[in-house]
Amino acid sequence: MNASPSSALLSVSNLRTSFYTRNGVVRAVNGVSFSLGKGETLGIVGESGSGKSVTCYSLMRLIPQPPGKIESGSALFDGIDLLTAPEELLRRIRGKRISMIFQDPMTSLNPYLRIEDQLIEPLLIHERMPRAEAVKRGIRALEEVGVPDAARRIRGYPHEFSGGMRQRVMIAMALITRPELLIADEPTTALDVTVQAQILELVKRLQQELGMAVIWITHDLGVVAGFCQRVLVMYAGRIVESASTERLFARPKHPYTRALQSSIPALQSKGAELYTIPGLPPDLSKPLPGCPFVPRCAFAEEHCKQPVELMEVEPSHHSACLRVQRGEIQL
Amino acid sequence: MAEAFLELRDVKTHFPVEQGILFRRRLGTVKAVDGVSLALPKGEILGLVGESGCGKSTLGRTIMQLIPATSGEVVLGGVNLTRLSRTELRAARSRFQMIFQDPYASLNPRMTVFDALAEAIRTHQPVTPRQMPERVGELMARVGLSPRFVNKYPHEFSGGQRQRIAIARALAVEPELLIADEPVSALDVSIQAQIINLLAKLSREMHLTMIFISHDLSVVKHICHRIAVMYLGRIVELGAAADVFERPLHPYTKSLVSAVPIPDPQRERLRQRIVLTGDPPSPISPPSGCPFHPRCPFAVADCARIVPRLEPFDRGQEAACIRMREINQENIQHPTNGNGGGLTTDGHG
Amino acid sequence: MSLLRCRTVQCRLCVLLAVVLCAFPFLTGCGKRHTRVETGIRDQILHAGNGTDPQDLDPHITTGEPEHKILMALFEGLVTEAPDDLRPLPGVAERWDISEDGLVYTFHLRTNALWSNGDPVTAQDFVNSYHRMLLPELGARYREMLYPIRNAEAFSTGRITDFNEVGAKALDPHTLEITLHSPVPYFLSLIMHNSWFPVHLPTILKHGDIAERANRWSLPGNFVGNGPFVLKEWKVNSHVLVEKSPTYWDRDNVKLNAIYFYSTENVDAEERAFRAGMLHLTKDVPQTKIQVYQQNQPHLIRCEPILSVYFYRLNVTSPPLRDKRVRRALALVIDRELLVKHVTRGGQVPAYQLTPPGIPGYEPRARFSEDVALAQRLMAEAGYPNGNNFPGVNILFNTHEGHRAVAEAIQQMWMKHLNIRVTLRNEEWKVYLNTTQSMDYEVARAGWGGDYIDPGTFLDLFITDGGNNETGWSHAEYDRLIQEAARTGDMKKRFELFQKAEDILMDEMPIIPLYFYTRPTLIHPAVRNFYPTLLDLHPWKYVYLEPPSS
Amino acid sequence: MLRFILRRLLQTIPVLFVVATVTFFMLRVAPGGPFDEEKRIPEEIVRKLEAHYGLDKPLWQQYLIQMKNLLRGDFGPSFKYPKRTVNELIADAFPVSLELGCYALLVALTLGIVAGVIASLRPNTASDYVPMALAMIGICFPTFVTGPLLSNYFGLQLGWFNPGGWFFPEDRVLPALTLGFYYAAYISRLTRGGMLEVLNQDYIRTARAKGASESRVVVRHALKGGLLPVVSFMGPAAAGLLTGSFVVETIFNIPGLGRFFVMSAFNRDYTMVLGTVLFYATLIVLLNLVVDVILVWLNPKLKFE
Amino acid sequence: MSVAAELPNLTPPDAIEAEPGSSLWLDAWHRLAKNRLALISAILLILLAGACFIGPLVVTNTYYEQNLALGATPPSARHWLGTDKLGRDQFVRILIGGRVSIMVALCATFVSLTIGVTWGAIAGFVGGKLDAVMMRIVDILYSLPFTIFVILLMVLFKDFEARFRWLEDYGIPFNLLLLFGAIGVVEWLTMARIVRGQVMSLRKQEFIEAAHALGLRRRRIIFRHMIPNILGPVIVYTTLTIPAVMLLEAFLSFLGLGVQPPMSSWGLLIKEGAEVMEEYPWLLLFPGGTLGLTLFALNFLGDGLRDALDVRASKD
Repeated sequence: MNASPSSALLSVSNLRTSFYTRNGVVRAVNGVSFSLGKGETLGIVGESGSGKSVTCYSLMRLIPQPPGKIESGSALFDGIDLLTAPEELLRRIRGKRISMIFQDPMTSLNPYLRIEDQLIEPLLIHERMPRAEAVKRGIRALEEVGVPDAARRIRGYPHEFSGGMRQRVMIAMALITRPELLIADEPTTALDVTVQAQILELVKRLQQELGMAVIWITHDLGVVAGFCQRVLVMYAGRIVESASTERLFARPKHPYTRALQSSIPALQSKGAELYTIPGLPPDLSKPLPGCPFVPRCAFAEEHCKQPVELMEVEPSHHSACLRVQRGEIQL
Repeated sequence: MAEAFLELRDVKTHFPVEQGILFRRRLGTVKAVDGVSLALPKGEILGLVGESGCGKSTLGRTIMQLIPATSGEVVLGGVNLTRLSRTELRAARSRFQMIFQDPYASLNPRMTVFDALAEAIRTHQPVTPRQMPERVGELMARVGLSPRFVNKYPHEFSGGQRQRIAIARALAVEPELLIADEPVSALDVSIQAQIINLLAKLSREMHLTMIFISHDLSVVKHICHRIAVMYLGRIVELGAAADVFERPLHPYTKSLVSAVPIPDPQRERLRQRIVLTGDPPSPISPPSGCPFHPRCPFAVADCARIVPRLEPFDRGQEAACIRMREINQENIQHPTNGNGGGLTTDGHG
Repeated sequence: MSLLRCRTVQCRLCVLLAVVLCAFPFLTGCGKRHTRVETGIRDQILHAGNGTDPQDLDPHITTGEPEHKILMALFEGLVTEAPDDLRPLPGVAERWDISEDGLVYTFHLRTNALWSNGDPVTAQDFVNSYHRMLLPELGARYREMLYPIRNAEAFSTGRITDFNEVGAKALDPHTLEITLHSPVPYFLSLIMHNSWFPVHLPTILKHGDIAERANRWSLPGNFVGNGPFVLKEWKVNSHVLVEKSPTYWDRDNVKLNAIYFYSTENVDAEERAFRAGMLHLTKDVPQTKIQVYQQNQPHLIRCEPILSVYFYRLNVTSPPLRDKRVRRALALVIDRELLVKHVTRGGQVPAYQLTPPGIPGYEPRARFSEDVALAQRLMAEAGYPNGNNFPGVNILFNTHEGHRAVAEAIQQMWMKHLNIRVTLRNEEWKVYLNTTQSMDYEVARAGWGGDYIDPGTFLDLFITDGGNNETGWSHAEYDRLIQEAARTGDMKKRFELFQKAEDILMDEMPIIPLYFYTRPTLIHPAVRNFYPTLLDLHPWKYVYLEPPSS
Repeated sequence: MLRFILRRLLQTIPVLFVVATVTFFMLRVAPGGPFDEEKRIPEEIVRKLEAHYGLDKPLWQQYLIQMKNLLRGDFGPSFKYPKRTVNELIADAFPVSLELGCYALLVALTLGIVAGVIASLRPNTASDYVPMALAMIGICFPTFVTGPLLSNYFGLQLGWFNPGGWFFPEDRVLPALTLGFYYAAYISRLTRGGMLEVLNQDYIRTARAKGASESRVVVRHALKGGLLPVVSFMGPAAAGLLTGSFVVETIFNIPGLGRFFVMSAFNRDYTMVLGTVLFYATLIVLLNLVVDVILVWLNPKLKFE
Repeated sequence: MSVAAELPNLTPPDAIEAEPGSSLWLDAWHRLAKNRLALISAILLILLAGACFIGPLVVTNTYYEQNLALGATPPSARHWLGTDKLGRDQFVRILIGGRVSIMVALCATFVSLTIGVTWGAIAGFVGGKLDAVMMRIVDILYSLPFTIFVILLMVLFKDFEARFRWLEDYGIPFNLLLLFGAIGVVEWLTMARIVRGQVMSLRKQEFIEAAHALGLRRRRIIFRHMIPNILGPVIVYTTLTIPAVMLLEAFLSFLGLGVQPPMSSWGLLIKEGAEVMEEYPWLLLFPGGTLGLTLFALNFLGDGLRDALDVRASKD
């Protein structure tokens, strides 16, 4: 397990979140533990359905309940357990000390309200700032994230903005209260690569200025490479590998990470058949006793079907691969 | 170059735009596609790359005759598609098909895979109900789906599988031209590769001509023979895939290449990016001269005056930039190394 | 369950909802108010339900009963009704002379009779009114009421154009002479009808043409009348308000200060209004409530017979009904006692003849009696033993809860006793009128009320080709008897002729009488001088309000 | 927008024209005339009356005259109320129906939206089932049941209100509730549907992530989008409400416009039928237009097409 | 989040046998069968309908037999739901009334589903001038005076009555056909509007574009691709209108169009019951309760159907 440094801003342990659907209980997050220091940048990588988004929504208690349910675990943020804190207290943290930006900037902004009203809402809610002053802050925040002509555009509606601009608005909105932690849920997946590059640069700059911690969720290993200090790789609701970015890329310690890395088109040479991971992620409504990656794993052996835990295999490098833990394979 | 199978002759697609809440005013026309000429020999895969809003999807739909072209001609295998009547066009559609970006939206949620594929097969070929399961099975096998799922609904599949179904549907009519509109953008990285492999394989096996639309250069370079880069309704660069990716001529292409994240922390940290500022300008009122000049790190005064045309550089690579030769001198002397990174620029970042 | 936890939005919204719901009663101020009935008694203001909305207050144009009731307050004819038995009392005419042969009536008008604008009411006013009434262009529907006047019919149908030839003359401002073309023994009763009321011609001419139906003289503000009350307000679908006239000659004996005539088309609403103390009087009582009132509050309800009959017309031209035996059979198997006791339930009187009881001097003797065995024999004789071969009949009625119940009951009786197929058809009012008129029916529901107290008003209906016959029935002897009765001035002889005619009618059975109407009314005990009358007319000048002493 | 409104208004002209024409001819073909009564009147009087109102002319002439009058906005005199014109009758009765309609609308919107919102917040729980069951009862029991019920209970048993009439301010309460309940039932269902849809949207999650309280999420973020279906429904519904309800007006003895719609048809009051029908058609068209404008105003994404 | 469904990691690849699942409707039926509330509702409705059509043949009382002397009585052992004013057994009358009401509901549903959906779909799909014209026609039909129209319908077709006499032997009076006609004319209007709106928003979906690209005929696109995707609102609206139509029938009967006594319908029974609610409350309570029960069942069934047809919602 991750040793939680005493300076940890957020420390999650053994988080389990399930969805009670008509077709059974889907264990979307199944025992996730990690911690995050002040000002640290953490990447969470995984395919869709791996539980990376659910993890973060669980922290903010934004899981629709029902059908979702946080079964167990704790998430200490500055001494407050986010998972059990009273609604009132949690609300004072949400949007004030922890902010989120979401995957789809097209749908995450309220189409019926002016940018202005949405942007300054955290200020009105949390800082009880007079409206005129909040608007001024809002315009400044828009300028900070590079929205041109902010004073005019703040009066506009979301549909008048392009996707990249909307995501900037989302970022401005998330950062307007100077939060200590920003959770970014695949904020660039729906965007052009050019815009993705812009957004990455922007968040990087703002993070340095504000000194906040960032959790960056993505399915693209390439994105975290230049951005995060540490990376968690998730698969089937569990963390399968955790390491500093450099180590992870240089010496992945889990076959899944290895496979993810290989399938990135940009890394592969032209003409050759691209590397692909065979098969599909497992059905989370069925019990998965052993390593969930077994059916798709090129290194799987019969004994991989027994339960496996995340373990430190090298200093501050954790892996949940039994064969790696046993030193049977080098990746 | 072999004889063109698909030829676009100065295709323009314009939409009238009227806007305003209180008072309607005519803001002019969106020149979504503004004079595109292209020729594809049979079997070629052309990558069409550009940011959203550059008109690449509109061009795809115009070729598909889903949107009428304002002017210009789309000639497919000698048939001018823009001149066909509705009935003729419907019959001709078996020759060209399209797959769409969003695998969640492009399949009718209330039709099983079988229904969707059978419908497509039946549209252009008489197949008896007895033969149908077999035909559907073949199709599914071809795109790598187990025929066992023939009676499932789209929502029961993952994004990648859905995209396979969509591809199967497009192939059901045995088309000669396939237009793939961002077929992998909505997919996980791990799935992207599968779809790209599949398309490459199919194109080889079926001798398909294909236009592969994407915003991500790194994706198209694998599968395409040539790449056309679009900006604001026009093609600004055209050339062999490897050339365009490794030695982009146009400043816009350069920035596209540099925006691709490199999954290597060290190299990623070292490289200097050309990060474009702002959005593409509104196609309603495109900038004068070169449409890219307001965002171009290499722009000079002339760029605002002169509308550049596609000009050949070398090895069949063309670009539309008046400073093409000036800014690429350096690159010729110092070829880029590796996978498209390491591009150095005049310092704008 | 989750509704009880109250920290979420739902709960706040619930509270809001509750507040909205609870706020309503407080909007009213909640204070105990005096009801309209109470304040009415204090101020002598009568609140009366008046049935359907009055169409017009022009006595020459209106035809309906609700209008007539209001017009009785606004106008006064030559003679007026006594409040208890409707016998003729002096009205504008102080006294009158009748010639020996009963053809010339000379009315001596009182000199203090004034229009509400102060003009005296003169004999010429009456002549002018008759003139207007008879003008062909006006198209007055009830102008036939004036036809007993000599040459009135000729004038109104355009055969003569000079009104001077018509038998109505103003001998001097206060003497009116009316000459009839034949004796009309009930003439004084006839002229109480609103078609004989005088109108103030200068007012009419001030607001338009004399024959203009849309002439707005009868609207509040324009209106000039000569009755005990004057028109104050007239709001469509709401009410008509009349106030005591300061110019009426007998104003000292008028006790009411005002009357509200409310349009009460919905009888249930009217009853609720009465119960809530908003009405002193109702026009009608819901059928199902009659017994309730009779049992619990008999002092509030009156259910008195009126001069109206409910009957079924038989289309004698339709194949099965051509046979009078069939018609009689149909009539004989209806259990009228059961019908009025359990279906109509308003104290109606079973009808075994056409003319209602109560006409002074006329005791109809043509009563038949129910006889199922006879009916079955008649059917057998007609070729339908036990209903065999009978093609079946259809009962047509206009859509109304009461009519339907009666039709359903009769359907059962016919099916049960005669074993014949009976179907029912209901039609919307105007369609029903159209159907009956074009004789496109077999059996049709009908009702008829007398305009004046005389058997002729009923028996006239069934003369050959009579406008309201609608049965296709024709009988030469019957026609002769009715015509002769019309020419006969002697009451006794006349009634004898009617008796004979009614005998024929009941033998031939082109109609099946069912029952005689009653007029159920809810009436507040404070209403005085409001008597049950055969025509359901109540001269308002006598009515007043006084709280019961107990 | 002006152009949009103008174009829509222009489009209504042919609609009104066709409605007027069809109504005119339907009326003339329908059996029974304005002068039919139980006591037949002689043929020649009928002819005189017809001549008086110009009904003796050939049908096409009557039609042309009628259309000409319509163009001038003059519907002519009513047949039932010979002393009044159709315009006067409508002008007298409409304010009453309008007032009642507005109160009813208020009741319907308040109750409907509140109930719908409550139901939508926790779908498939008691707080969803209870208001929705109430709404269902509201739909099942039409005004001719609820009207007398309210009138009996609040008017007679409790004595809070008059059971009928239209004289005092409090006389508005019961009819407004009667009419309002019926529409509230539909509105609550629509609100629930709309809110459920909106509450699943990403931007609601965004609002929650900002730390907005539940009530703020509902009122500020969800309601505007969630009410769109209600707004679309309100066009024809408001036209129905504002032009009065025959049933409610008879039950409570209200001198409103609703009675004319039914009674004028029964009376074959040709001019009045035409007047009310065109009035209603115009109102529908206008209210639909208003609804469209409101929809655009509520939803900035829409533009006037 | 997408949960990959039961997919084949561990199954042998040569298992070609197709997994179960068939047409949209059969599938919907399977899902519906799992929805307990909807199933109970469906069973209730079937029982109710069965009782209405078979019940009167079985029960000893008849709907027309009167007992005038008995009059209106509250429920008793002999008359389970009491008797009406003419002493007729209300239980049988409710059953027999159900026949007409159910037929009316079916007719209205049929009309609004066929004409309304088609009309709205075509207007919304084709758009432009055709849309404007079609929607204006709807506007016109909306505003025409319904009362007059019904009266006309009745009178104009009176002459045809003789030709349809034979139908009465099967218990379908000609009048009822006219009633269906009258309902048919108005019942599809709102549906057309709703469908049009839905179709317009659907028109821009990619799978519709894909259908175009396949070269499908427009008819097929409308009926095969669009209409199945708007069934949700269509079903909900239909269940909402059914009670309104049943009550409309009472009004039409008033005009002489619906059923003729002694036959009755729920609408008529409720209307009659409303008039005597103070004296004989059971005459309102039971027909009203029956209608209410039906509506509840319809509503749950409608919701269930909508969920069942929404193939996506079935797995989340």
